[in-house]
Amino acid sequence: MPAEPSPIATQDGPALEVIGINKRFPGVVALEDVDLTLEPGKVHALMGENGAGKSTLIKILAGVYRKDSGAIRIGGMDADLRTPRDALRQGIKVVFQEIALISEFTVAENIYLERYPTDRLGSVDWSAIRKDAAALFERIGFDIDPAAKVGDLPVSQQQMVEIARALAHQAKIVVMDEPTSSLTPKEVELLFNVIKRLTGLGIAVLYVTHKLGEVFEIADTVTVLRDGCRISTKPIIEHTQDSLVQDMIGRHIENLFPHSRDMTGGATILSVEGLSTAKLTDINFEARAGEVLGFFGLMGAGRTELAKAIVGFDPIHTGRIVIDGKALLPHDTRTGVALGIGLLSEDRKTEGLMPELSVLHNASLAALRQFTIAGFVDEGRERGAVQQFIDKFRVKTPSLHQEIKYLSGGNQQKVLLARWLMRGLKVIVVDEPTRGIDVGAKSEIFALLDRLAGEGLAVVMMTSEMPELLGLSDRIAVMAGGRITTIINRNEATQEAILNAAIA
Amino acid sequence: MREILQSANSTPTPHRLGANSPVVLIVLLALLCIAISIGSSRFYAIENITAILRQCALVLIIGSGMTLLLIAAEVDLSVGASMAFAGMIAMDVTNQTGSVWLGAAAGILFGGLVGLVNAIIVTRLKVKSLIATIAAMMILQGGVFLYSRQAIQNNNQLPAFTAISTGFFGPVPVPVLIAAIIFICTYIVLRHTLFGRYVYAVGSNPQAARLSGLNPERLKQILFIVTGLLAGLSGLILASLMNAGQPTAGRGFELTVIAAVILGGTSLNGGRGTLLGTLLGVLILQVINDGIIILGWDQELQLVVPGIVIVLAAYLDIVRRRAGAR
Amino acid sequence: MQRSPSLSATAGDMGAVAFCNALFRRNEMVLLLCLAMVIVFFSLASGSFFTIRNFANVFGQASLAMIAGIGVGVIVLAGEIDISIGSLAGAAGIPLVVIMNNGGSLELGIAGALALALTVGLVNGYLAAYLGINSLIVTLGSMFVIRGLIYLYTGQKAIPDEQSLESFYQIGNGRLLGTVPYSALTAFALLMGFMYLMRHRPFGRNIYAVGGNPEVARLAGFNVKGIKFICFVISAVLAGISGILLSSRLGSAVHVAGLGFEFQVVAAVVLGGVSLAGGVGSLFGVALGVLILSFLSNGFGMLDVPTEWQEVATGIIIITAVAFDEYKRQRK
Amino acid sequence: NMPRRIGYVTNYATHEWYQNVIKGMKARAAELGIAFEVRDANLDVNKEVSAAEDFMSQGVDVLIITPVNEGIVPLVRRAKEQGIPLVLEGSPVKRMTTMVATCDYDTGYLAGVEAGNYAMNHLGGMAKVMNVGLPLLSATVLRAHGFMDGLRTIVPNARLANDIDGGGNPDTALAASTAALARNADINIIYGINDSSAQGGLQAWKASGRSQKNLLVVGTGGEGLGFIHSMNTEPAYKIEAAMFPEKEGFTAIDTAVKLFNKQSVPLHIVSPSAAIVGADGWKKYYSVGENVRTIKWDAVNRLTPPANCMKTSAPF
Ligand SMILES: Nc1ncnc2c1ncn2[C@@H]1O[C@H](COP(=O)(O)OP(=O)(O)OP(=O)(O)O)[C@@H](O)[C@H]1O
Ligand SMILES: Nc1ncnc2c1ncn2[C@@H]1O[C@H](COP(=O)(O)OP(=O)(O)OP(=O)(O)O)[C@@H](O)[C@H]1O
Ligand SMILES: [Mg+2]
Ligand SMILES: [Mg+2]
Repeated sequence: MPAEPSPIATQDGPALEVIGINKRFPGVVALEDVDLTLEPGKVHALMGENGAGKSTLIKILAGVYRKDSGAIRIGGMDADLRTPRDALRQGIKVVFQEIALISEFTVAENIYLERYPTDRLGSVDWSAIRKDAAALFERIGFDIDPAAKVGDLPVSQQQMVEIARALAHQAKIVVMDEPTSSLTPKEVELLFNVIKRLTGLGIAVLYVTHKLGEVFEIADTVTVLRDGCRISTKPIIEHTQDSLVQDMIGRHIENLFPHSRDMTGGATILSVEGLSTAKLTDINFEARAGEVLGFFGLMGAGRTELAKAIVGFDPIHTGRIVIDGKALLPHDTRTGVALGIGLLSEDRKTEGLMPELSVLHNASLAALRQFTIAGFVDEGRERGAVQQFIDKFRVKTPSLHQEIKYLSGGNQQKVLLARWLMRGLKVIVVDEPTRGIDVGAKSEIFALLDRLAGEGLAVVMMTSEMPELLGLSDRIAVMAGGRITTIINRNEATQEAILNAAIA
Repeated sequence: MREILQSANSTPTPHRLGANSPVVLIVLLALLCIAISIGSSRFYAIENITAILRQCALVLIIGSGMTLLLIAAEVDLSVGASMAFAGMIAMDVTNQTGSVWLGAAAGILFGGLVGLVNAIIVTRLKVKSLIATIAAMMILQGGVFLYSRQAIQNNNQLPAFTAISTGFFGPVPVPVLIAAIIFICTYIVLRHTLFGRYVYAVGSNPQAARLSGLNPERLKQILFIVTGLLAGLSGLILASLMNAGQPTAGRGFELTVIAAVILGGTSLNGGRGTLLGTLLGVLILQVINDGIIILGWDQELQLVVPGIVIVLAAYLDIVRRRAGAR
Repeated sequence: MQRSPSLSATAGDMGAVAFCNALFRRNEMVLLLCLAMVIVFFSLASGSFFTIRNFANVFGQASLAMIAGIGVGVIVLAGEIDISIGSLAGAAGIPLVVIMNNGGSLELGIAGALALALTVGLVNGYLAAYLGINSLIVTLGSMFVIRGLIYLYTGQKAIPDEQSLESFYQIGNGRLLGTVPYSALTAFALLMGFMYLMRHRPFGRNIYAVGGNPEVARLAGFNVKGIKFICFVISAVLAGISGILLSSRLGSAVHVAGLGFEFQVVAAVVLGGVSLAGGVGSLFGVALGVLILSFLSNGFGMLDVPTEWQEVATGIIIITAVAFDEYKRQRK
Repeated sequence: NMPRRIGYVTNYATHEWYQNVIKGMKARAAELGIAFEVRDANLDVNKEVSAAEDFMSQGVDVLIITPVNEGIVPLVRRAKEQGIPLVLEGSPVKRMTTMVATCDYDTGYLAGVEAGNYAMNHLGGMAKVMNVGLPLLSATVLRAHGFMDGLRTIVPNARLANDIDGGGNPDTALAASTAALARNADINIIYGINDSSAQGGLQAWKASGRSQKNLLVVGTGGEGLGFIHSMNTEPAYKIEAAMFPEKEGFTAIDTAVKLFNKQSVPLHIVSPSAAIVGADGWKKYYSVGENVRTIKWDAVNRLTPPANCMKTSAPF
């Protein structure tokens, strides 16, 4: 790798070519004859439904998976990417969906993880690391303390560190797998500036996202995958939102945000009175049967804290949570679930999935009691019920017995949603329910949430997506700094008013 | 075309072979039995089989509890020391009260108490169970001598006390019967009940389990106590076998149990494992032990051979799982 | 807990108060304090404790666990574990003594012992790192196998050193100026070397990274298997060195030498604040853990505390220390 | 001229044998007005060396050690270099000055002779032996050899049918004996190299459902209460090769005093042993109260040990 930053000597021709790549997993064809060409200095977006094979393709480029067949050329030369190290040597830097940092190390050390600057003796040159990291952040305008421990930073800042790392390594090709899924709008803007800087240096960028808006903002070209096959590759200017969605899911989405309900709502089901925790102060609100109550806030506003507190997952200092007239025991998820409140966590991996267990057992966990006779599980009934949900949500899995860790992110999310829906709830709290989910599934989940509200549930939705918030909520609560700053009805809500309340 | 091969989707198989299939172990066990019986005709003698089963019983009783604990991603290394202490107490109380029932109850309850303390240290003080139970092992090993420096003999020579281990129920030795009952119960609980499912869930992801309305701490506490009770029961049987409470009994027993459970394919990281595997693991290790003596080999091999078998079985498990994942 | 050196370096710029605060938050400081308390307590309780001779004794006695502890510390920091070290330390004496008994020099004997340790390390490392078998299982297996082979080879007897080489006696029993045991100097030199490695060499940092998050390390292009493999070799070789000193101290290759040594060392490593999950802790902490346990055992002896109470007390101390660590972490 | 302080590093303080050795030492030291301290190696020779080191730096006048094994040779040298007299108890090592111990071979031999007599009278002159042994220690191997040799003086065709490693503790002995009995149950004498081994062997016999009618069990050591209890309650447990740990401790202190006064002592000071026969045999040497036994010094002192053992393991 070159030691000093300099624009990549752009030779003519593509930076990277993927030719006819195939990859199978047991029971799944993840990629079939996929071609892809990245041009230097251009942003190439990769889109597709959940499970379309995007992450698989990226992992092959990163040297994590090996392709079954096909070829990869970098700068016109055949490249053999057997390990992540090979990929890095060839100038491919991948920013993964999951944060890939050592949380015990400082920010600065993480940035130089792959290749420490050393002194004459070959010892790690700590002062150079610190200075270089500070200089790098200054250059790209990130406001992060290089001496902070990564584990102490919020997820969004960790993401920024990841991206800074790509810059520090003189990559020729930068691949990003859903980098904005936990960034604030401001940070997204920063990221886009960084991407422009990258392309300015002649770096080729492969950008994976589920957010249509972003694609139109930064991509030059879009490739769409569906079920492991390349459906189309076009310059972005030839696409409209509709045509893109059509390519991705093979149909039109008439109305992403169905709103079929009477907005007046019913009786109060959930009421939260004077709730305070370490991060929250004096939270009061009610959620009614048949409504979607949306919570908006900037990153760190405290929505996740609130969600965890009201289902009894986190301890609370003061306050009362009442569900359908009965008070929840604080810090006790069992009464919560028994009273009919459940949380779909934003953090799938650590608070949702049971990785070693099958799709079946993951899905039925919360509702399992319903399928028991004197403590014994009636496996036939259980399977039948889960199968229904799997079919209804169109979860892609080779079998009910597949370990859930092998499913794509979106499909995992659907299974986790099924976990709650199988157990008739009164209040469902969903935290960033569509994080990492494709438009098709998104519309299905929206329809589902809408229908659930229609059936008399109270849906409490924490989200950072403005369209989602405006499209689905009946009322909108805005949080800032651990407080609710305002609660407004949807028909009174404007984007501006909400953002103002969020900054307050 | 690339539609997912949804075959299994429509044909639900109740107990899926493959991921957890014990084929390797069954083959291994069969090979061992054949090889040993070729070497010595005494291997299949009723008496030898009874002896093997009686040895298995002790390991299997604790192993049943330990399997559940390991699936729930915890471990208990204090069982060996707890056994010795429980045996001493059982014998002592029997001597004091003249009642074998009271003695047995005291021994078993003591085991349960140790389990409870382990549970509290692990779930409340959040000390990793590996460390907590090593420390508990040290404390018990020291403590047992503070309780009594001498072995406690069956002073009243109550035959009922020795009958716990040497009696027969029909053709079946009592300890084997006890082990069988415990094994079947834990098997059914783990395989077919809500509780069993929760054990896997908690072992796989305790946070997610809690969000789903489970109480992982409570469940782990129950498992520690159950394992403790079973260690107490094993201690009682061992004391009965020796007709005395011996303070040094059961040293290293924890490693035997864990070796058997691991051999049975239970993951040290939680979320994965079966009791059938444990049963096979116990059988294999005891058959090896017995075979070495039956064949008149150097008894030092009782360390070497199981050492190799454990590593080999773990390796074969990896190979099989990889093959299954292809 | 372990902070990266870059952070502790910046601590120098802060004011004195802030500096102390930063230090006292660190695990090593707490351990150092514990060690000081142990020493003060026994000095007050027993007249013969606080003497140069006694301290020299303790450092000499601690050196075996210290050397092996460095190796176990490295392997635990890499996210694996090695419990075969006790058997290996016992085994290392055999080639050493047998070679000398057959007329070989001490150097040749040591080479033989190290070759044995290296072999075990290579095998453990291959099985655990490359074949991917859980390291607890692998080293549990090799712990059994090595001990069994020792018994088979020795017929369960000690092999005495028949040549009575003076140099062999000196490496484990000799003292610099009649005071400082050579074994303590060896341990200190190794500790310094490995502390430098773990803090300031890229390879040491890679070990932390691999232990902290192997998946991340792999994605960062590290040869995770290779690094773990080398850590197994390091751990085995250090256990071998510890075994060489042990056999000199015992003047023979003793078949039961090192029985239970692994528990002792792992306990010290954990007491020293190294997380069994990997990636967290420091070798300085390990050294303090070893010293605390050694001073405790020495002091208990001075006070005539019976063994059984010592065992109970050690168990309680370990639980308390780890629980306190956990409490601190959660409060943060 | 009395030493002020004597330090004793024992092999395994939690074992009844050593507790009774310590009891004998304490009693004698108290009688002579010597300060006496004990440390326990807990079967770890490295720990033993450390404990002895600590004693030396604390300045004891005489050191007594029960070697865990031969690993204390360098320590013997260091004690010499520092001029600290050293008495070994139990087993010898190279370069030692003196050792107080029973003769393992002779002890087994005496019991063997008695076992032979018993076999002639009660077992129809047949002797098929299972040795619940401990190959780990040369001393225990010698006991078994002595037993067989003594037995053969009476029953010339006595046969060692099963020779197993019982680990010296009751549960391992039980497990190993169980398997060995399944292999070959054609035995009528169980010999245990210590009391736990004998008990483990007997329990395995009982667990296999056999009667004790035509069986003889011989234990070794007379370590604590266990053998007394067994002789009282188990019909087959008829003979004990007693080694009187209290006496050994007593003699060790006396030897320490002699060394301190630079008197010359033999390399091996033999402590007496005897074969105790029958349920009432033990009453000659011991009385038993509430969980303690008391040695009858007169009877034990009347035993005159030989000056030299018939066989020893020490090649020096
Ligand atoms: N290690 C694996 N083993 C088995 N199947 C796998 C594995 N990894 C991915 N798959 C399967 O391959 C297919 C493609 O998955 P991939 O993760 O590439 O999808 P994706 O396009 O990134 O989806 P998402 O948008 O949800 O992240 C899915 O059906 C998934 O279940
Ligand atoms: N496990 C975690 N590790 C590190 N930082 C975290 C973690 N959980 C939450 N945070 C960070 O703590 C801050 C407050 O969290 P909280 O989740 O309550 O806010 P939020 O409004 O829900 O924001 P978010 O959209 O990040 O969930 C956020 O910046 C969040 O990223
Ligand atoms: Mg993906
Ligand atoms: Mg959130």
